[in-house]
Amino acid sequence: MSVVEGALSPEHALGDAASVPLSLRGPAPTRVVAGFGFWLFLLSDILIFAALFAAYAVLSGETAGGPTGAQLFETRHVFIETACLLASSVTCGFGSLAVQRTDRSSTYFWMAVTFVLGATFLRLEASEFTSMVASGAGPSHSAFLSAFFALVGTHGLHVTVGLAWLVVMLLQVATLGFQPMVTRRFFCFALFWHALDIVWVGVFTIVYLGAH
Amino acid sequence: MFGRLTWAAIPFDQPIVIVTSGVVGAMLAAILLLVTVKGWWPYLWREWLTSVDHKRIGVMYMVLGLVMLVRGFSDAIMMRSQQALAVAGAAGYLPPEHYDQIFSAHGTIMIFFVAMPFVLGLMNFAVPLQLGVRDVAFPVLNSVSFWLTASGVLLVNLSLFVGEFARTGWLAYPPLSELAYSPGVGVDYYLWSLQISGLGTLLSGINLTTTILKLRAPGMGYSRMPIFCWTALASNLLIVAAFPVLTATFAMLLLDRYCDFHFFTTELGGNPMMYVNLIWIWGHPEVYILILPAFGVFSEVVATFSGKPLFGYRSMVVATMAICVLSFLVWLHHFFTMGAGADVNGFFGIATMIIAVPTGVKIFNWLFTLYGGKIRFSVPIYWTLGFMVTFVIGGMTGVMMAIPPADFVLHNSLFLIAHFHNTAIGGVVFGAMAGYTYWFPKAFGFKLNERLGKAVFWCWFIGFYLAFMPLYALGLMGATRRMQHYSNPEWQPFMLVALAGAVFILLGILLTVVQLVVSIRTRNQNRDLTGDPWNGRTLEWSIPSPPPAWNFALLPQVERTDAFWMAKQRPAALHESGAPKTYTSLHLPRSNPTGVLLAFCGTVLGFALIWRIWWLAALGLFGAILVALVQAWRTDQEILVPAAEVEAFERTSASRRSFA
Amino acid sequence: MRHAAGALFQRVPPVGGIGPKRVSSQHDSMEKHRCRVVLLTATVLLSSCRQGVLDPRGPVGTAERLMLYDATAIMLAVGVPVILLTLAFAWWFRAGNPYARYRPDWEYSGRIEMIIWSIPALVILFLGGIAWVGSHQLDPPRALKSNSPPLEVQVVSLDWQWLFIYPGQHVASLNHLVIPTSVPVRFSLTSTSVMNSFFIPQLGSQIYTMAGMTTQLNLQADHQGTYRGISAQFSGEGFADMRFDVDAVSGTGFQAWLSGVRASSQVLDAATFTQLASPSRAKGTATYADVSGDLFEAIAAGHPPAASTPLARH
Amino acid sequence: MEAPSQAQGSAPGVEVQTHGSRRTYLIGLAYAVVLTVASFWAASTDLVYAPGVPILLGVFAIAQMGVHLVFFLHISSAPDQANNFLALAFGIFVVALIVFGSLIIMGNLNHGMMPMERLMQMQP
Ligand code: HEA
Ligand code: HEA
Ligand code: CUA
Ligand SMILES: [Cu+2]
Repeated sequence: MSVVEGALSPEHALGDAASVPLSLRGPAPTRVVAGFGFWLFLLSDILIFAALFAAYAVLSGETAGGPTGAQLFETRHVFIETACLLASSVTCGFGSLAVQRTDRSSTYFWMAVTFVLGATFLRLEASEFTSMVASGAGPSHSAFLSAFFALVGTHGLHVTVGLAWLVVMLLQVATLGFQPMVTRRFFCFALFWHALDIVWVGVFTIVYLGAH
Repeated sequence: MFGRLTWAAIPFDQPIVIVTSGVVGAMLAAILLLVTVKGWWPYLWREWLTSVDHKRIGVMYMVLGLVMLVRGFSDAIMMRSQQALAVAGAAGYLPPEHYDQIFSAHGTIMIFFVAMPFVLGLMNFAVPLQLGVRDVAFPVLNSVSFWLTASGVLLVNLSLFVGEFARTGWLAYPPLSELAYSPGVGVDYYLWSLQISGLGTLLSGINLTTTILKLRAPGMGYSRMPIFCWTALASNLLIVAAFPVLTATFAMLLLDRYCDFHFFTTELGGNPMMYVNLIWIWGHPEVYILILPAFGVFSEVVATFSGKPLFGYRSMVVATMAICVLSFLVWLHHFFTMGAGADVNGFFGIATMIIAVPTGVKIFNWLFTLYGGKIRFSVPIYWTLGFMVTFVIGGMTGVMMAIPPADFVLHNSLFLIAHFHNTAIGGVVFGAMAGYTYWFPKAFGFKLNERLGKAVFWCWFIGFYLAFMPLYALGLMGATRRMQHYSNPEWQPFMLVALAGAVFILLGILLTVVQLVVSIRTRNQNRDLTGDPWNGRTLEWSIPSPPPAWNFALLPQVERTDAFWMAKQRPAALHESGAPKTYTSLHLPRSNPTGVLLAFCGTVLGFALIWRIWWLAALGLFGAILVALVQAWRTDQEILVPAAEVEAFERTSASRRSFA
Repeated sequence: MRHAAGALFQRVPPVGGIGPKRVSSQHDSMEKHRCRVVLLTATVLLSSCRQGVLDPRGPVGTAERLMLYDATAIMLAVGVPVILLTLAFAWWFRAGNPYARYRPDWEYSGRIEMIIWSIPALVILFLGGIAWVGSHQLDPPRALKSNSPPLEVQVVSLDWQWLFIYPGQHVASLNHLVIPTSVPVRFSLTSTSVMNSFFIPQLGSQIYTMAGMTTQLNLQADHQGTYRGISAQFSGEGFADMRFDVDAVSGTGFQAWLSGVRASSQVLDAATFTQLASPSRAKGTATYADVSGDLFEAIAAGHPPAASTPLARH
Repeated sequence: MEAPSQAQGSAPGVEVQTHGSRRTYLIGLAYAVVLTVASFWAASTDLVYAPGVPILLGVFAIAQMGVHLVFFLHISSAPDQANNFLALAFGIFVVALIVFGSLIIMGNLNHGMMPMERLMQMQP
């Protein structure tokens, strides 16, 4: 360790020393650190879903004489929900490109579309839930329904949080502009939103299409 | 208005509880009064409560652990004395409903609020210093993590006085923990306090993993990281992977209890075995989350005090990561007796044993680090040797229970209790004590008293053997765990020896406190001006003690393992700075009250949910969101330390050091 | 040999009984005192073998004890040298020892690395083999080898009692299990409420009992005697008292017990069962001359004759 | 703007080389749509051997998750993404353990202890 002469400070690490392996170049810049930290958070969040999926998989047959998934689910409904989320993933992607370009109006536009698509998804899900509960198939009816509501509800809760976060981000752009701090958070939001779509692929495959 | 909270929740009819709570309350009031009278609040608030400095947060974790240790220990000694008395018809002094709360609280507190804070505290303090960087990846988040843990602590302690704690054991198996069989608020206290502190732990795990993977001094590649950082990496990866499962599992139990779901009930298709399965998916990695950093501490200590590099660095890294992965493949060994088939039992039994191989390699590596060394018998090496001797025994009894048919007769016996105290005390607590003694001078600039330190060690060491070796024997005699009383008088002598052991440990704890007080009072004799009191090998010893807020004015350039040791072999480069150093001004994170405030709202929220005071819960949640929003709009997150100030500090500390 | 010791100590008065009278004697000499201490220690140590898993009275427990011994022996063969070497190295290489050679740069040896990975690996290879074979041989549902057909016993854990139903004999017994020696016993187990674990240390393997589920366990007693049975899984307030005596008796003794039971007036019908199922810490034994219908099957399927009222537990 | 230093790798979600373009998203969308439609089709058709349907659904789901990861989250195995990729691999490993481990264990337990009644029902 030579504390002394011209210790590489992170700011100068790249330019002259392209031959130095990445892992030896010193601390990463904030954007990379924040992105990676959030990536780990997402992975841990996905593990929460993994536990819920495991519970659903184990309990999905335990209908306690009540209705089964095949009797309850409507494929068309789910297809529309899926389409909303998928489309919102792409508009969110366009939105993040606009953030990268620090293009305010384009950001507003694409993110507003994303919001509307997300909200539509939530509305559809809520109507599914209320009609199930109204028809007497609420979560306290059987272990299967408990697991269903917990799993799909947790995803819905994440979407709700995502929407709230999106609103906050738009307000931040409006008030703070495209500061590095704001764009960093916008990238984290986009990661979050895409990850929710990935979870949804698991949900519609296992819960809805897998119902028999 | 107040949900289920009424005056009846306060156990006025139980003198033990009332007196304890009274004493605790009085002590708290006295401390608060003292702080107020002395006018220390502004200092405390500015320098500690709102601090986002990883070193301060590390110290606060340790203090939290130390305080909770007293609580956990008082539970332990109550259990030991109850079991020493309650034989053959004697009732002892703790009725079952009380005793059941005590062992549940003891297990919960020891794992979550003693061992975890110690381990997190050590990692927080030492990892950035060893990596040669200025802070962790997310300093504000770090403070939030700490305060969420503190919030969990507060709730657990509140249960002593307002209401009750769970009477279910530390893992709250359903259906016993379901509303039908535990209608009181005890299990809710358990669940909410662990949910809140668990969130803190998860965030902390993310933070430290990111720190280790993304923030290292230039030149510090993975193969040059100090071994403690490797074990910290493994431990934090396990946190990131295991704690979400705990959160999800507890969430399901909460839904069962609050919203009439049926995950784990015995009706409507619920399956309690699923809870047992899920909780151990977290539970087994958890014990390695605790032990791996302890292994790291011992590796640092044994190398430093032998005056040699760690033997087999590569093996050590491989073994650490092997344990990290393997620990996810063994969870079923906690329920061999639930009725899984022979293939499943056999598979998990073997997977469990395989962990003994990398662990054994570690033991041997420490052994060969001693070989050829020049060992200075200072307190940390006492703990290390005590650990090596003790842990081998605890590990071997673990391997015995990994043989399913052997576990069929040992499961839930006092033999099991002895096994895990053997690993938890002989491993984790000894490691915490070693790390505490080792890094104390770095944190405060003076050493702890050596003679008292050795006395503490001997009390613990002897106390441990006296307290837990009899339990191995009792387990083989057919004594099972969690017994409020027992009928076999032949067990009593063993129980008495175990009580004596606990008293020895008590002496050890008292001496720990005495050691701290004496060391502070005589700190001028034990001052360490060099910043390197043990002739250390890693970067944390290259900076002054206590380190400045920015740790390293200039980031060190690392060229191999044991970076500081190597630098010391070329003293010229270290002391006389050839070319003038050019300091730049540094951005440091500003103190931030977000953590304290969030934890305050979290505590309110938790308390309200436990007692089902919905308006208060809404208020708590609203408060938390508000705090988060305010934080989101804060733009003055950093302060700038001017280059001149950095330079001035470095100059004086350098002159002080060369003077010493 | 262990059995002989057991028998010997059966005749010695219990530990608590020896002391007090002698202590009160004023003429107690030092000599006698020392005798007493020695005797006491010896009794304690020897009695520790009694009644525990190291004093098995049937084939399952005996096999499991042998496994414990084998595992201990092989691990001590590694563990004791490790402990001794730790102490020896630490002592020899202390800083003050002028004879010890200081090798400040010695940090790697390929040969030692090989050895330290292979020793534990070999030990685990052996123990892993034992674990795999043992899991299959001693799988709790696996029938024991025997010439006599197994005796069926159905076990129900209640809050906080043990109910034993003999379906073939149509009798039942509360908190008292009577079995014939040298005959395999096939237990089917369930619970009316929370989990418990059915465990007779001297006969071997334990297994959980859970509501709505049936676990299986096969045990056998080879020697007559009275053994302790317990619950090994915490189940709430009355847990510590969930004990029962197991009487292993001769075949004729068993028949005699059965006829005694059949002569009793109580029967286990829905009303009696409901009463039993309600939480109670009161201890006592009872026998039932008849058992109504498929009581056990009904309990195990999750619909016992009358719904128990768990909320009344506290 | 910060300098695009790549010390310690780059952040996930950002495609450094091409700076993430609309094209990537649109290609991703196309793949995802095809796979989604295929999934819904597979669940309702008679053309696939019925017991194979869940397997086919699983394959489609895995493919679609991969598409999302690559085109939306811009995860790749490039050297500057090593950490992101390894973390993902570790995450997938743990997810698989939790889900399949639980299924195997619970299946095994349930098999071992169905109440008599159900056992009877299962026997023809
Ligand atoms: C880390 C874990 C840990 C630790 C340290 C301990 C420590 C002790 N435990 Fe612990 N114990 C558990 C974890 C732990 N226990 C768990 C999980 C259970 C199961 C609960 C259940 O059944 O549900 C249990 C159960 C348990 C039982 C119940 C047995 C039964 O079921 O019948 C008993 C009985 O006496 C007992 C005794 C003790 C005693 C005497 C100590 C004492 O010897 C030691 C006291 C230890 C300390 C007080 C820590 C000291 C640390 C320091 C002094 C460090 C100082 C550091 C600084 C200054 C920075 N324990
Ligand atoms: C820090 C804590 C810690 C640690 C490190 C360990 C380490 C190990 N544990 Fe332990 N364990 C607990 C804490 C811990 N455990 C707790 C808290 C419980 C109970 C919880 C509850 O029920 O409440 C438990 C319970 C528990 C059980 C369940 C028993 C039961 O419920 O019936 C089992 C069974 O397999 C087990 C096994 C092991 C093994 C094989 C190791 C191995 O990692 C040990 C490896 C180490 C060595 C083997 C020694 C060194 C090696 C050598 C010198 C090499 C040569 C030796 C050989 C080749 C054998 N543990
Ligand atoms: Cu427990 Cu089936
Ligand atoms: Cu374990």
